[in-house]
Amino acid sequence: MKTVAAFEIKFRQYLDPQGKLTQKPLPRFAQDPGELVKMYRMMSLVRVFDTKAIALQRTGQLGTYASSLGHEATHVGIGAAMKPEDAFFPMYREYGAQFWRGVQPHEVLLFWGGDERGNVFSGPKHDFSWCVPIATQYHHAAGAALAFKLRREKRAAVAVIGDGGTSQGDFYESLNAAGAYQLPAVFVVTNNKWAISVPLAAQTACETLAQKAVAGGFEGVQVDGNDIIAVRDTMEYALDKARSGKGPTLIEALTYRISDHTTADDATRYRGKDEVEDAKRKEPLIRIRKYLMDIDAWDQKKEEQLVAECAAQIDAEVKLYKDTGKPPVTSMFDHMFANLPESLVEQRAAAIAEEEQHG
Amino acid sequence: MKTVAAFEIKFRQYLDPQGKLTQKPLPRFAQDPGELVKMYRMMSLVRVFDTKAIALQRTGQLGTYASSLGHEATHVGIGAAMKPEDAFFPMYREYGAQFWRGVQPHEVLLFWGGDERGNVFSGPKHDFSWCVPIATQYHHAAGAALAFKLRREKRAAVAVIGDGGTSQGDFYESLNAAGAYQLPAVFVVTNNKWAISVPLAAQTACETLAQKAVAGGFEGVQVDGNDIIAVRDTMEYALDKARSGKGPTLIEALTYRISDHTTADDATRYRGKDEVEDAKRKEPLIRIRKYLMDIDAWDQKKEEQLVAECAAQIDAEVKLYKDTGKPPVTSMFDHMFANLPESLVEQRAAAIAEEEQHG
Amino acid sequence: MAKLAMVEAITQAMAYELEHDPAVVVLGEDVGINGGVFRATNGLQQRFGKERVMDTPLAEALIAGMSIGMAAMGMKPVAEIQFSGFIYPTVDQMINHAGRLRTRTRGRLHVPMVLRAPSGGGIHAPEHHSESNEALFAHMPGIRVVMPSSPTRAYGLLLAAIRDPDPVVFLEPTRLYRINKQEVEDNGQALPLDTCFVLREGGDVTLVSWGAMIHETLQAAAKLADEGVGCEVIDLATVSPIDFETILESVEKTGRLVIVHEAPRNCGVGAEVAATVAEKAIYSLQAPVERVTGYDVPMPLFKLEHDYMPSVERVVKGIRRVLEN
Amino acid sequence: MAKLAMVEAITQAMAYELEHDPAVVVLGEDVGINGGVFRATNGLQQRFGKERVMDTPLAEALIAGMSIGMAAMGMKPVAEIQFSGFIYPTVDQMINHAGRLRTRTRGRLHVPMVLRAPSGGGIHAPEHHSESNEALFAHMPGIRVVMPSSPTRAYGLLLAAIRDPDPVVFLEPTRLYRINKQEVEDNGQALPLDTCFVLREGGDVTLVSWGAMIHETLQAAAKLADEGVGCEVIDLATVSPIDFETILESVEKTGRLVIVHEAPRNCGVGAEVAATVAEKAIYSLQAPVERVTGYDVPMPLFKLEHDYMPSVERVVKGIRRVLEN
Ligand SMILES: Cc1ncc(C[n+]2csc(CCOP(=O)(O)OP(=O)(O)O)c2C)c(N)n1
Ligand SMILES: Cc1ncc(C[n+]2csc(CCOP(=O)(O)OP(=O)(O)O)c2C)c(N)n1
Ligand SMILES: [Mg+2]
Ligand SMILES: [Mg+2]
Repeated sequence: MKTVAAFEIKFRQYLDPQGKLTQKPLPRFAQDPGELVKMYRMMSLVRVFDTKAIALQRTGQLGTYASSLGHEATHVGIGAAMKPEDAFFPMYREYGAQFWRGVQPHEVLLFWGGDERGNVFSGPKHDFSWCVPIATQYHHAAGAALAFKLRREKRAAVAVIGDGGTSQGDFYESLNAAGAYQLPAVFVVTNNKWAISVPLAAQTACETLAQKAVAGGFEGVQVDGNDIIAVRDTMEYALDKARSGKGPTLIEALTYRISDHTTADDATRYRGKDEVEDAKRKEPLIRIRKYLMDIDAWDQKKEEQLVAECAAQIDAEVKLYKDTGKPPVTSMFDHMFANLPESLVEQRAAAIAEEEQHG
Repeated sequence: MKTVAAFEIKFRQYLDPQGKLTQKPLPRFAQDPGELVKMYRMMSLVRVFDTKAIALQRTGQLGTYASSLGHEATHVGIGAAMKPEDAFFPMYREYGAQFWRGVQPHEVLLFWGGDERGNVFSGPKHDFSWCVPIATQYHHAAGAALAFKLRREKRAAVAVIGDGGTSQGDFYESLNAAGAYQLPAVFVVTNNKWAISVPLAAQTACETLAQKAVAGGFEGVQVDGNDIIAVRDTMEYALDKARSGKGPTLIEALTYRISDHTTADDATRYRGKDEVEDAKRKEPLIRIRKYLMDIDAWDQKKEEQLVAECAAQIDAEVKLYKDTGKPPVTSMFDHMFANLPESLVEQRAAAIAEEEQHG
Repeated sequence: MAKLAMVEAITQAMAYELEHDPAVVVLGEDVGINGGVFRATNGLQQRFGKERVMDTPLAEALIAGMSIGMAAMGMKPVAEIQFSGFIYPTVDQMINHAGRLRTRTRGRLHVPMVLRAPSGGGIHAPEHHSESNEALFAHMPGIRVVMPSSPTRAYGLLLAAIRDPDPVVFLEPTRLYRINKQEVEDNGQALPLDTCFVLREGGDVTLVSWGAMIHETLQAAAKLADEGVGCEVIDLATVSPIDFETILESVEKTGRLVIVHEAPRNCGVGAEVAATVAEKAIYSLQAPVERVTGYDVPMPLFKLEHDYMPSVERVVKGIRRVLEN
Repeated sequence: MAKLAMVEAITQAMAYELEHDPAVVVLGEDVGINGGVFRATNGLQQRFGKERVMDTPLAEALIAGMSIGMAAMGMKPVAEIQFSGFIYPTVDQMINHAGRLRTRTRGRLHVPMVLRAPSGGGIHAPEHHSESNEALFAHMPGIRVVMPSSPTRAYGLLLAAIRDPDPVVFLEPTRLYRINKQEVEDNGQALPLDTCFVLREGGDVTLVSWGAMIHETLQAAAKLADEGVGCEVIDLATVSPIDFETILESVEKTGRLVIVHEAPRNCGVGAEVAATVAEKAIYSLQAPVERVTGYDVPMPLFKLEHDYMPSVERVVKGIRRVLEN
């Protein structure tokens, strides 16, 4: 039998869990310790934010919250590789990427605190906000990428999905379309091994999720998602490729969801402690910090200072969040359409009357 | 960079367009000339049926009809490999497979003639009938296969889709699920190069459609869909595998839609004559007939007799079709639910009154 | 007898059918070891095994479509959609296949499946977790839509839905999952489908509601009872097809009708109730039919959720309006 | 001035906008060289090129979702769904994203897209090609649903839909595609959305319809005119949100209302029209509101299609019924 097509999936890594380099030379950005420190600082900020958000939820000051604990390298790596004019289509926990792009922590809190004004965030005005219906945002990214291509703009669309999300038809449809149109898109799969209680092996028979790109007819790459150097490097590679008209890439970032799925979840119901402990040893902050210390770009004093700075910054953001009052009842109606139809004008008036009477 | 996964797609063929063997030994069924003749006869019957159906449509005696011209080897190969207890989930033009399974030509005509009674066909009672919403039947096949697996029945579900259909999310979702559950399912893609006016290259960037199986984590095979020996052999391989608990297979059958998409289509709007002429030279009946003649299992006299037989049989079927009266208006209501709710009882009565008054 | 919350009564109904009918299987995202995100399938996989209670890949169209395939082959799948806003990928399979397989094959194949999904708001859930979408399914020929409003009705109606040989979309008001426990006898007794339940009798005004809003409606009725107003409260229960006999009988008695639902007003199920009553009982009506409903906006994030949902006060006001006429 | 069939008027509207607004793109299955299976995009790719008029892979969720992404980035996609029964995979994107992106981002992003699709039966098409599903979209907050019923209205309303900064589902009755040609001036003049059109004035009864059924409704009105009955015929045109002002004004004058639609009756848009009129104009009504509609069954294969669809006779009978009261 003749072989008519053949494919390989490669794995990319620079930093192992111990912070040792597994490959040289380093990509250009990683040769600048200042840049690495900048990324490390953002990873630390996200982690402080995360702890704080969970505390707020536990004390009834925030709604259900989706933690990003353990995903910091993947998220910050994505954010750091993108340009402001690129467009970002996140799922619901990519705060690291969003902070890098200008979204403020209190805006994230507003969203999970039940206030749409979190979506009017300080990031690029064209970025989409959090997408809860899994995989649907992949289509939006494909559409944005198509717009960029048609307008001959050197911009790329970046979408993120989880391992569970790769079971959705929308995921494949947009990959296939991106291949067919050769779109300037970068599709990231954050493989954190779990989709709530469903482990990867129950989700798919695939050995890698990067191989799903084969069905789209383009390149899929697997990267150590806890290695921020590898993530950013792979993202830059894919973004360059996209912006220069060479088509889409699927990047599978291997990481682990150390936290519960959300604050509404209890992961002890369905997974053992051992794998979580193991994941904690491989988590992304340890290794970059070790590496930075090894190259004398970081030390204990700087670390202490950073911790204090992050705490202060997040406290200020929490205050901003808490000081934001309830949105006006009219805001439910005012943005439904550019031109409000009569029926909504009536309902808006009724809702105002209702609020005045009963609060 | 480490390679973490690798895949190959193989191509299977026994008979080339000239009817010469490209591989030996032949699969067991193909060593019996009687069996090959039986398949050839069915292919011929389908072709006569097809010509007749188009003629009926052109003369206003049938609704829109989807021709199977050029697909006979793929369809009959599928039918011949299946067992009655397997379940079939066709799209809309697999008459060859269905005839083999007992569906009568006049039942096909009833369906395209606007009469649901065509769906109450003489094939296996568990077979699904034609599925017009593209790709949705793949889920039904996955569900049936899951039922067989759970009940420990040695049965397989076979679903067919077109090249265009592989762009639908449903297609991938069911592949992925079939891989995850290791379902006894065989998924066939009839790659006839066109989805109405959209050529394969505009549909996907993939070199092969068999490689879409990589996204499901199981084997994909490409077969010469105009070579009935290769189709049946590959189907038997995949069906054995399915029934013995070794999971699903995706089979891409390479063929060509020689006809218009349906009788409502005019293919000259979007494709050149040359490729159609080329396809006609490679079509499936020629080569098996040549081969049968080469091994002295067929001759001109038998051919003439067969043509006459097919014509007579199809004429009788057309008569059955034409003699079937309009379905009763009540049949619109009677099968809506096992227990008809009051509102439908009322509407049913109104429809009867309406018909009595105005016809 | 155990006092059960509605979500427990739902679990109990599935357990009963899993126990008594080998054709029944439960499937959905996280329904296995996790027992469902709302715990509706709590303990079922542990008790009945992984082949009766199955986690699925994360794909709702697949869940619906695979259920159709299983059902047509003689099984009785009870599928769960995890949250109300994620049911839309099932629409294609439900309208194009589940609702028509029996009629298009003139009875040769049929689809005894249940599609369970949470419904409605009021629990401060994240975006897309609080939608009311019964009207979408109610408009689909061949599909039954059922919404329970108490533990006993949840138990009896879910049993009926699983046993029914045709597809049922079973929408469970999450707001009622854990309040108002009731004694629920685990006797396998189903309640009838296609039938309203009169929850309170009264001669002055008919209140029709379903799902979680039954709660506010009953409270409003109790409030008005103090003022001597007799409200008849009818729970649709089967939202499609609607048992109009019971409703019309009540309206003929009371002459007044208020419909309460949480879904957006425009083309909601309330419109069908109002329209049919206005057609068949217009001469009994002593006042315009009143609808107290959600607004024609998506369910807002939870800081405004309370403002979106029809409150007891809004229901009372609606009743007063029809009484004034 | 050229006499155009409705489908040609639709092509002309798209051509006008492609010509005058560089942000407009047309996309869908077979809309390119083939000009669409109904020829609604005939010649557009040849004229405007492959980057303005694009074939898509065969995936409706993709078509809707990609349009949302393009629209949010400032383009104005006009997407075609090939046949009425294949629009359901777009439901998720339309309700969860298209209809809510503006409000959930409080105006930061918005979705100026049009989703065009054929609608309705009567042309002896194959299964799933003849559905009427406007009610599904009408129930979605944030989505406009428009259905033209003549070449001029198709031209003017499609221009308005494309120019509107919010999502519009534009459902084109295939039965009207090629009948009743009209002179259509290619002047780029849009017609207003959210507005009914009074097609015929009359004092005895108000007939409300939309899409292809306008045809039967007008015929019924003409028939009754011979008997001296004055029918006022109102074309909803924008099926959601409905212009009730025009309808209520008419009903206040005539005191009688018949609603005609092809979609199944249960929870159809007719229910909303009847319900709102029964709420706001009950004291004007001199007879029950009558709905003449399709039955609550899927559109049957074409041998029974004629029996499914409301005929002129059924409309006349419905009118007579309200006149008798
Ligand atoms: C369409 C849809 N179905 C179901 C859900 C409920 N849900 C939220 S997160 C989740 C699991 C997602 O897992 P994965 O894609 O791996 O992402 P992760 O949360 O692990 O980052 C599910 C089922 C949803 N949000 N959207
Ligand atoms: C969901 C859906 N979308 C669109 C259509 C309209 N349609 C019918 S056949 C067809 C092309 C199918 O092409 P392919 O899958 O290659 O199958 P083929 O007809 O070539 O065998 C299209 C777009 C449909 N039937 N279903
Ligand atoms: Mg995950
Ligand atoms: Mg094809």
